[in-house]
Amino acid sequence: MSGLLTQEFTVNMGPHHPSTHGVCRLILTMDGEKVVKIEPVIGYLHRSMEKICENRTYAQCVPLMDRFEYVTAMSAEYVFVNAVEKLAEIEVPERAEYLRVIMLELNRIASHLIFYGATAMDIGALTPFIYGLRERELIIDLFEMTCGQRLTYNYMKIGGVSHDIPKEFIPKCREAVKIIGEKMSDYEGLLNENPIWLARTKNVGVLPTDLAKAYGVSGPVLRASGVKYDIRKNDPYSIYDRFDFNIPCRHNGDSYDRYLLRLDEIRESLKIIIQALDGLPEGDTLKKVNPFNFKPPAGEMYSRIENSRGEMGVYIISDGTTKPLRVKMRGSSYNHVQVLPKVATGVLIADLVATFATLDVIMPEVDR
Amino acid sequence: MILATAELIGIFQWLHGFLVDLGLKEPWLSIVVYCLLSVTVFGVLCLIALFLVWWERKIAGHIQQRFGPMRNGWHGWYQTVMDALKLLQKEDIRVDTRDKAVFFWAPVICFVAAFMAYIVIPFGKGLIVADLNIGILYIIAITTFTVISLLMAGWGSHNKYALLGGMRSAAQVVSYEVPMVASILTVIIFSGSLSMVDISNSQQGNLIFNWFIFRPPFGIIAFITYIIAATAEANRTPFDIPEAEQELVAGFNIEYSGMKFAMFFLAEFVNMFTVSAIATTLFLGGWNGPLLPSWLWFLIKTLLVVLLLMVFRWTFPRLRVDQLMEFAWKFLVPVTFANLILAGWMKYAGWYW
Amino acid sequence: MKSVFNGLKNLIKGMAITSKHLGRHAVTVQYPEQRDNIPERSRGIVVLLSDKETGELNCTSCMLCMRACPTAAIRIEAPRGEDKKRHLQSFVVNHTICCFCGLCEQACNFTAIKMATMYEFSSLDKSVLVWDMNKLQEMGRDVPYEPKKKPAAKPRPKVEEKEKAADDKEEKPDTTETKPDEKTDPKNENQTPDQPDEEDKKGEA
Amino acid sequence: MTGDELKEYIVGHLEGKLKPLESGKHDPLFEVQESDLLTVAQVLRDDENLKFDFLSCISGVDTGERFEIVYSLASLANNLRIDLKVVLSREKPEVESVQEIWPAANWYEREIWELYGFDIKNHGNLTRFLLADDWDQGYPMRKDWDAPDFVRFPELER
Repeated sequence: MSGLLTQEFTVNMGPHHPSTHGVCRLILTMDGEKVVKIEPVIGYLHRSMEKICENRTYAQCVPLMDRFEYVTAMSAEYVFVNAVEKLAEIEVPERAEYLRVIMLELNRIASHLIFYGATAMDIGALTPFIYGLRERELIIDLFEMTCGQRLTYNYMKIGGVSHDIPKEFIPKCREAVKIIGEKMSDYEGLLNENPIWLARTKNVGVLPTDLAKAYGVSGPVLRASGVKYDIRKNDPYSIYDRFDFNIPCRHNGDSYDRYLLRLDEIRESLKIIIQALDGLPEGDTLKKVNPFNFKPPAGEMYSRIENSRGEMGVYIISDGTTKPLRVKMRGSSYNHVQVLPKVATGVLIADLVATFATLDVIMPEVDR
Repeated sequence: MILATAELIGIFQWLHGFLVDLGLKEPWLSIVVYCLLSVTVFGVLCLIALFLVWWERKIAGHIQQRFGPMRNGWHGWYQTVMDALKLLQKEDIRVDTRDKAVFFWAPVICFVAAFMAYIVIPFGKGLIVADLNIGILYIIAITTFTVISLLMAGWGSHNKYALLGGMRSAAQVVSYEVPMVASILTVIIFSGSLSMVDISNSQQGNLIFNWFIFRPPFGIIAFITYIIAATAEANRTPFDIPEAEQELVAGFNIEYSGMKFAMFFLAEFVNMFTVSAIATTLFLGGWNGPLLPSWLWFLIKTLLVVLLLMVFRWTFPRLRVDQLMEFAWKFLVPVTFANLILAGWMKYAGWYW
Repeated sequence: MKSVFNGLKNLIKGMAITSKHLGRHAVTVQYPEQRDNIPERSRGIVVLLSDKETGELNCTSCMLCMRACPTAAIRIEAPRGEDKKRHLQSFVVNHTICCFCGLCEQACNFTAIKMATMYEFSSLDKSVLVWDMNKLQEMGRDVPYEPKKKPAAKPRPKVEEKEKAADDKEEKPDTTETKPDEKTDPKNENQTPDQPDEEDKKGEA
Repeated sequence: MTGDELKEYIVGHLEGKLKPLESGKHDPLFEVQESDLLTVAQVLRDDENLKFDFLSCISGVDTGERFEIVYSLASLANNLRIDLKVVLSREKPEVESVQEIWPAANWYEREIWELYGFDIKNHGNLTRFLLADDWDQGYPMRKDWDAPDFVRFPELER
């Protein structure tokens, strides 16, 4: 084929391409089907959240955090609230901590279910998407029952959680956990051993350990590359040190490993939820903080948690007034988009889509 | 050429007599009769295509534990009719930089080619427009026209996604033509004829065990390879890379809208019905079956094959383009040719028949 | 050869899973005719609640909700009258910029504002979604609620008020709203909350 | 290593190059001179007992009086965390790029260049990506940034 004269051409993939998960735009230079160069263009969802935070009181920032990462809004709220609580040294009631863990883990499962569906959809299987959303709906119903909203919860408050759970929450939650546990065999049966799925994901988009570390890749993507690092275990926040769960870890760093790892994480999260439900104490759920006059002492800190995509952090500087001086949000997708050109250059366009899907990027986290 | 039909013979005789009474003479008589037949087949096929669109949506809905269309009529039975009407009213958006003639003719060719195959497909005992003695060859030739139209659509749209889709479809259809023909040839070895009617007739009797699919092992292997190749031929998942909506957005038909899009869309479903009808005729005994009228048997069998293709689509992920080609050339072609040669040798040696 | 059969087996396994669902009942509902149950706490549109007996608004124009709102969707005008009390003149909720966070409901001490479970208020005209006081009151007429604390119809000693509030809270542990430092009871007009900061909302965009 | 040990170790190891700040609440926070940044970063990454090979985040800060840039670092191998702060002059804020040490810095530095206007030396790819391509309204994250009319909503200013 060396004698064949070919010409590279540019394809604009996005910002409203079906498989760029929101409004990411990739400028691809292609040689036929082969991607020669990838240039991610972000910023289509830029809402200058960090600037808005500087003009809001701490309590008013929390609903904004929902918009930072709307697939796992609980964790986005939690990371901010957690940082403020650490700054102001507020003791959170025990029950509230348990509720937070339950909500965070439920939300992690919901996010992984979306990942499962969306990835399958990007690789061409349409049905898993609906199956994933079907079980996610159970979780979303639990959230709505508790805090009244399905997507942007505003559940975490500085000093606790906004609502105690209703009576029927615990039986419904146990039922949802059971159903999801049962449906896992369906999910795995559909894709895990499917030869087409294996062909499409095995050894596709391999992210070596060194590259992953260097580019600040975190969460399931990092663990699939062989680094057993989970902030829930390594730097425990909230009450995660009380629960017994494993950190799944895989070593190939390809799309298939990233996919399997997330299914494993669903199982671990189910374990945590059951333990948290068993140990749920009675008591208050909110330590009273005046939202209008809440002034954490001056200071600064970087607080990080492990959300479903990786390390989510917030660098917060308080100058002792009612409004934060600086809120810097760190979303793991930012690094995942950044590493995409390193992983996916030189592959076919279909592999690019598979890689992008298993990196599990969500754009509001990137653009903020 | 057979005009007389088992069930509908009365109507045709009446029609024939009516036209003769009008004073029509050959060749005009034949022309008018064939025109009427074609229009009938066309109408029936349009209905079938509309039905298939609805059915696919229902199957998809039920597989995914949804309802699917429910609004228009009982379980939305005329939903697709309304969709077609809607598409008719839509603005026909044309890209300024398109290649005008190519852009216009692509959907037309696609549509026509999809329907032309039905000239030789026997819907029932004697229910055939024209029983060509090279029937199956004619079908293979005519269905390949589709690829030209897809390539034209890809080129004429002046869109890189569309072009990629068109190129993919050309590569795919041409590659899968080879194993498809090889598995069809296995059947021709069994039957000894290219005529669709002869093939159907040779599967008559003995309940269902005369069907070519039950001639182990060659029949079943040929059937499986044919179904795989046919799925690719009809551009359906897991071989739907020409329109791969997650990669190429919609592939070749990305720039088409309104009725032109509808023509591609209907042609796709007609193609699906075509490959299923061929599978029925070649492997599943055609119209043969006990008790029920022949056309009903044919329809039931064909729809079952269509159902299989639909379950494929709603279960499997999509193959990558290079894997698709590798699968065709490195796996399907050797298997089908080995199957063909062995079957021919067996027949020559007279071990079976 | 083995891998071919294994692959085929797994393909069929996948198809068995999807076919299994073919006969099952749908989990979705046909939306306009059938509806899912909306939980009590669901946060829909913002309404103003009225006293069940008198039909008067519960609002005491303390402006807490207006201060709590992160998007400035609530606009209250309540100038002081001759009796030095605030008189509610207009209460406008702009639902086009409301982010349904529920902070106003949590800030209110008199169960005057609530996010009702109603939804479906889309319209072609944005101005339809800016609701004034009458509309808000009308929408909130039939919304069931449990009063946190009775609006002080007539001045009472301060201690009593606080005890009452404490009692109410014990009865209903759900109400986890915060008690602001500012004395917002109407009888303490002299210590009404500060006007919201006239902050330059530069980062609004 | 606990926080205090870590603080002692780093201060002892990088004598005079960094000084711990009290304002850091949860994890150790150090102030580094801009000129020392690269050496300090190199040591932090390569020292066997530290191995800060994971750059979590780079935050630009405008306190109103001065500009700062904060590097949040984590060590995956030794499970440690620190923050590094560099104070920049308000007149001519510029800082060396740390891309050589942590490639992840690329986009974070681009973002800071775009939103704060700090000059990142030796970055190589300082192009707009968060703001509009034709943005010419200054650096929006600075405290003294005056919002242009088109981003103001008078009805929101109560």
